[in-house]
Amino acid sequence: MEKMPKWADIVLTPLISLALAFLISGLVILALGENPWEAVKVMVTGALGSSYGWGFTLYYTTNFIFTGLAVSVAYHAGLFNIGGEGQATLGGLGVALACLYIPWPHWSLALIGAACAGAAFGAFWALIPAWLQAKRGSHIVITTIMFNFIAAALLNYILVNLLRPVGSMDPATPNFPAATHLPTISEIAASFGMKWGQHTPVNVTLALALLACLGVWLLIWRSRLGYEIRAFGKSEPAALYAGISPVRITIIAMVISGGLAGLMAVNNVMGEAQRLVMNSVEGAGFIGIAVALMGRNHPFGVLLAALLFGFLYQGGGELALWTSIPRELITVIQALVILFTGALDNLVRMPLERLFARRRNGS
Amino acid sequence: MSASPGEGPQSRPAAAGYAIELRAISKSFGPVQANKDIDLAVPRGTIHGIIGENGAGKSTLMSILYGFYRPDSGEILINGQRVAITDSQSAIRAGIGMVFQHFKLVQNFTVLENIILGAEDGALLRPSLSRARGELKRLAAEYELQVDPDALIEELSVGHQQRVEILKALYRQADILILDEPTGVLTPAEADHLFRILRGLRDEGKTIILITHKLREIMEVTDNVSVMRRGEMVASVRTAETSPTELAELMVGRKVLLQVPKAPAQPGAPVLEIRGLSMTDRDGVERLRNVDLTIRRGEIVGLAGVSGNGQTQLLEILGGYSEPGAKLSGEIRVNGTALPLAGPGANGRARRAASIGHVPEDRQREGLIMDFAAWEDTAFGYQDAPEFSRGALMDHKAMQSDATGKIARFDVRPPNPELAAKNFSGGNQQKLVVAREIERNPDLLLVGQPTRGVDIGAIEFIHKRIVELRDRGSAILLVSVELDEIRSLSDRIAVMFDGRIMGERLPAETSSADLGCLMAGIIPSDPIEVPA
Amino acid sequence: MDYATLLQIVDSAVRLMTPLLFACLAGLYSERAGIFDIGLEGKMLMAAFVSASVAFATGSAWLGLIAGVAGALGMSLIHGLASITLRGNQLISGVAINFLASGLTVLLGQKLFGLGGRTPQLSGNARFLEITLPFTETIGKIPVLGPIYVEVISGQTVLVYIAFLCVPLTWWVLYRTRFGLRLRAVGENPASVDTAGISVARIRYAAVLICGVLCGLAGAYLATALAAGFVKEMTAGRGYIALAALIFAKWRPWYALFATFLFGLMEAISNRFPDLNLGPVTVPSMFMNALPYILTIIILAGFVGRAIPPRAGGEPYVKER
Amino acid sequence: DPALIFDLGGKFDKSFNEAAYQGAERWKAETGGSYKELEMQSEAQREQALRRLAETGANPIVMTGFAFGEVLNKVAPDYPNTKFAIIDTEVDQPNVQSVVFAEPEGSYLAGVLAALASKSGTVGFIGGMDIPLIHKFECGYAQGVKATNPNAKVLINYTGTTPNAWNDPVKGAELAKAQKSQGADVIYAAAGGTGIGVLQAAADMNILSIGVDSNQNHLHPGQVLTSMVKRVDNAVYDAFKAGPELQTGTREMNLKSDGVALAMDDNNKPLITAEMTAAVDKAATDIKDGTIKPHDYLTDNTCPVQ
Ligand SMILES: Nc1ncnc2c1ncn2[C@@H]1O[C@H](COP(=O)(O)OP(=O)(O)OP(=O)(O)O)[C@@H](O)[C@H]1O
Ligand SMILES: Nc1ncnc2c1ncn2[C@@H]1O[C@H](COP(=O)(O)OP(=O)(O)OP(=O)(O)O)[C@@H](O)[C@H]1O
Ligand SMILES: [Mg+2]
Ligand SMILES: [Mg+2]
Repeated sequence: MEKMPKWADIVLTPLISLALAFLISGLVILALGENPWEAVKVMVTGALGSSYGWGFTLYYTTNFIFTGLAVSVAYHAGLFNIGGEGQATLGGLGVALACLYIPWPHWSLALIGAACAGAAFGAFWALIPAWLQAKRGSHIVITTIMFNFIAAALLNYILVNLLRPVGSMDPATPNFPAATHLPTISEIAASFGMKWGQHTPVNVTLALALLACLGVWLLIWRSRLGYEIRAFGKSEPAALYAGISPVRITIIAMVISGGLAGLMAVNNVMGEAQRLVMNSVEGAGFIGIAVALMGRNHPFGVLLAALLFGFLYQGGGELALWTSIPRELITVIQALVILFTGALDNLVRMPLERLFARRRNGS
Repeated sequence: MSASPGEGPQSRPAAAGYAIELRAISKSFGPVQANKDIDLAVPRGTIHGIIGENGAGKSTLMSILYGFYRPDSGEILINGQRVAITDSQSAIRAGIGMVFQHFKLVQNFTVLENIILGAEDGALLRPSLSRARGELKRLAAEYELQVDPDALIEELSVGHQQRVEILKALYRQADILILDEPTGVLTPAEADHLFRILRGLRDEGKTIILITHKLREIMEVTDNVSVMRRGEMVASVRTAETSPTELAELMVGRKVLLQVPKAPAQPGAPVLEIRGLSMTDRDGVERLRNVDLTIRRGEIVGLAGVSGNGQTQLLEILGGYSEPGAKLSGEIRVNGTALPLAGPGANGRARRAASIGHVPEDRQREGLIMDFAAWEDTAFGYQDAPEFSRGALMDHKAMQSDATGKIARFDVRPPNPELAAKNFSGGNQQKLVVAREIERNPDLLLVGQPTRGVDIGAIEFIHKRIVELRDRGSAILLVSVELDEIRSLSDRIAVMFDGRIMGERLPAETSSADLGCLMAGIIPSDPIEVPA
Repeated sequence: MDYATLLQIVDSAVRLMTPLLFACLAGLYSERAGIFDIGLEGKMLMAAFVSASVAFATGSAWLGLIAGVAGALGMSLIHGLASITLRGNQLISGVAINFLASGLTVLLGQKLFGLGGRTPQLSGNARFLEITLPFTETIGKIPVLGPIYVEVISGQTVLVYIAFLCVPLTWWVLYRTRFGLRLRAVGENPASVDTAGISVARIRYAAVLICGVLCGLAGAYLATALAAGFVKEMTAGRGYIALAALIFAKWRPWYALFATFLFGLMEAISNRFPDLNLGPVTVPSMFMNALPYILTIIILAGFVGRAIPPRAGGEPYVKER
Repeated sequence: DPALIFDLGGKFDKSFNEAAYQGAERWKAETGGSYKELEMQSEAQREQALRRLAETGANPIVMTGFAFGEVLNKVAPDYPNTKFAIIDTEVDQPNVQSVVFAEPEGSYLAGVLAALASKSGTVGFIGGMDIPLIHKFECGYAQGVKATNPNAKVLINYTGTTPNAWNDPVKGAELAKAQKSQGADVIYAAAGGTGIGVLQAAADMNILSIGVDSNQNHLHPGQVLTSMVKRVDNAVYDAFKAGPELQTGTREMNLKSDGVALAMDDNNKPLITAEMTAAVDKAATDIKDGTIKPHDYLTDNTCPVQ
């Protein structure tokens, strides 16, 4: 028997929490001397009010789905992967190399090739910490943090000294060949005779992200491997009893996690920038932690949380672009959303439970 | 509804010598009503037993008395005075001490540190520690409660950990001592020792409440006994005026068989053959020394011994895993095939493929994933069995219907396969594990402590199932620290001491004293002939 | 490398390790009490901002310090509320605090000073200045040891000395006082403390608040001693490094000293030898910059075994499910 | 109205974004006009911001930073009637003005001055992230130093490899101390917010520092030797002033066009001797008439000195 109905648990609680977060954000905006109502209007219309806004919202969402899934897969195995940032950076390198040095005949093949390369590079960057954890007992939280820094250094070196065209000021690769251009949603929509906001970065990678959600769901909740990952994540002695190898699961889970983080590069490097620049991940790896935790490590939850953060990113971007509110306000709103829906959700849940208990006893 | 021993509590004035009076205590956890209107009166200077099935609400009631939980309603009188027990501090002040079923010790603290925790004399530890050291010496001498004050808890045996818990209460000058299933983890000798201590304490005028599932213990040490069922207090009687059978019936609400009926064994071909098995753990301690053991089809071999003498290691090695860094030698054959001791081929999966079932000693740590739903746990270890698979995916429907069947056949309560394992009581968790392992009809079943902390009804049930499996032709290795269990269930008894098999006996031809000697490492008379 | 260079490197290491040490000890109190804290970074950042702002406004570094501590305490209270009272997820709360500090400092800074999140430069008494200890003249003449006194021990700001004193103090508090005993117990097995009649929440709050105070010192040290004012994101990942050092130190105070010193030392070395020339190849600056991280991994993999965190860490204490 | 887009470092980066902002403000103060400004917050926004501004009719649109190069190449042809100006890189489009600065020239002069001011014969350079742009500063500086004192030593440090490299005054200060302990007594910082820490530490240690991008002499009067000023403000100011008539093509901002310069004001006056003034002036004249050609690191990714 549950303390309150399921719908209240998974819908009502987050919604009230979200409302609280926005309420406080409004107070912050007010304190800055701006009009919160106007700000909300800018954010909502900017992010959701047009296909153009959606084009950006969904682009960011795509990034966050990948990094969020990455964190959640590792989390199910009891591993806290803070290294999404570095793994996505390396994924970018893989995607760039695949796009630059393989003459792809068609984008669809390029997509598959680049996805494999990105995933492989990201997986490799997670493999080392995983191996160190499994075999040497090095704490994965430290090693993944360290690998973020090392990835930044490595990419810096490679871009500046190896991949940058001579004479270019920009520490970035040359543009990828046209054949690797991924169709954006607006192009796809146009081919069906529909209109979707021009020049928005959302592209077919969104479909890949949704597939990844489905894949992770099948993996974690439907497959034998997922069963073993979850069992290991809950209890190592029990896993041993059941014949589940801790080394194997640690490495596999981290490789999948790193691969998912690496896949993000298909979206931002191949789909959007069409070249690899420094710091292309832009903190999405860290947002992935929040997305995964808020999404309760369930692919569907991750999808919703990624959408929420996509909205905040785009809506907040619009706010910073078109009003005098500094862009850091978005960071604050994100923080409040994470805080209220993630860490303080009992603030809402406990009174709600009491309310439902009273109603049940009353009736 | 309930009555104090002899007369009702109202008929005698409270001050006439009740150490504890509980009146109309109720407590629910969310939708679960753990205690309903409980009345209980315990005369000063007595040992009062409380029995009841798993989940009957015994622990909850005692936790309320100790201030760990707060009751929804009801009142508590200590020595006739109404006291408000709002937290454990107030209970301690009222002279109550409690030894929980799951010890509340800090594993990496020393004994002394655990003793003074919460009862320090001042802001600095040193004075408290030295006072406690002296006090401990005194208590140890007075009550035979020796324990090394500087040892870390994690290095102590469970029995010693329990002593620490008792010492904690005595150090706080408890007048009323509550013990929640104290003997579940003790060897018979340790349990006897504990009872001696309890009697000593009682004779000093202290009041003791003892929760246990073992009727023998109730009959042996208690003065009065109360029976709980499904959150209610169903009876309180003088121990001298009742019998185990009556108590068991009161508890379960039906007749129970205290002894499992079982036909004589008809052993067949050997299933398990262990030759010269030795193991040295990574700290260089020899855990198993040259163990030889054979178990045949249709026979139950009980492995008796004080815990910590290598039984755990033996079970783990047979189950396919052992602590990393251990050195192993010797030979294990199942149905004639040698099994690898270590390396990639030695894991639970391979052992299951070799038709070995395994009920581990610790159901919560090893046997179950506590957060998994029951239907996921009833496939645990068999996740790659063909009937649960559809390619790389698992067949949830098949798992669920399989679980529903097992739950029905093993009378798991509540019969809800969706419930997480942690939400079942200990006995029902154990039934889930036993069902999973027995129903696959393994050629060899390893069973570790099958009834630890399990109530009488469930014990009866689990024992029956084990005997049935034997009768279907399986070989069974039963490891237990309960001599009663070993004696009533085994067809042959092997005794383990310090990693060695000290000897084998037939249950009918041995005495508890004989076994006790072997368990202590002494070989009494010439060993009996083991049937070929 | 000559002796003087060595001392200069150690001197630099001492300065660089100080914020790490404060933050590491901060994390130690919190995590030893069972509250995981990846929000060290955010608390330090908030403290850095508040201390710089108040030091600028009042012209007093000490007032800045107090205010900085208060700022970090505010963040700690949020973390405590989330993870103790409301039994929320401690990791999420930590992440949120990092975001919150990162955004709020710039928003407030921009609102107050209009410098895009920077505070104005601090000067004079608004900063902690280096203290020259007595007798440097005489002691400095002693061979070998003298230069250590002059170069490394003397000439640090007062906060450095406080940081180093915090190590034995923490050890003493943890292992010699009633409070420390209870704090460690609460991180290992909160039920043991609860059944002893002591409030788990109260001890955990105390730990989290001490964590705030130490993070406050770390942040104030960054903004008012090492630098002269606040710059956005000026903690630059030091909170995460402190966390790594904490795990490295296996949650023990003396080890924390060595772990943070190691991090400081490696950074000082990479500062001092930006283009390490190894005969035929010159290591590029990028890799010298990453050296501390690479070495950390090598050391962890090679020499430090499994670090076992406090057993009750990360889980809220719930007795009635 | 004209518009200005700041790069990811933000408007107040103590570096060229801030200089651009000052130029725009100067234009606003002088003409009373108004302009739109945007701050980037992610890579994906670059194109969005450019297009949205172009669609609102802003003209010209000025953007700071080489990172806009690729995007502008894509966007400019779609808005042939809008003029764009990009700072720090060249974009070859008919409606784009590319403003490039001769950092090596200005840095060369800074090097000359540093070499003369240094008593120890050792000077330092502290860069932010190790990227080609900063190497242009470094190499020009080193050339100036060596040309003035061939025996001088130039210590070089870069702050880091993450975006934090631009925002870490603590590390900047520590690097300055490390360089001082190796003998440096003049340190040139080209490191954004990190440079603030360098200048501060230099002042604390009583050695000289050289600021960058905007005039930072006032930060520690009498202790900042000079600042290598990139007149990004002028570039923005001029572009705004030209309005839709903005001249396209490449605009060289060098010594000759006063696009780069050493800042000389009351704050550093006491530090500058007549000899220094003479040497700097001489070098400046030589550069202007081509007698000296400071090498541009970018042309071959190498630096002739060191
Ligand atoms: N902390 C808790 N939260 C929720 N429910 C609980 C909690 N503790 C006990 N219960 C429920 O209260 C009921 C009584 O449990 P309790 O542990 O008191 O039984 P018990 O008689 O001690 O059983 P056992 O013999 O297994 O120890 C059970 O149904 C149990 O599910
Ligand atoms: N959400 C829940 N709803 C109902 N009962 C619960 C819930 N969570 C836990 N329980 C009960 O709480 C009890 C926990 O108490 P405890 O740890 O004493 O277990 P136990 O039954 O005594 O097991 P064992 O005897 O094996 O130690 C369990 O019996 C379990 O049934
Ligand atoms: Mg119980
Ligand atoms: Mg029990």
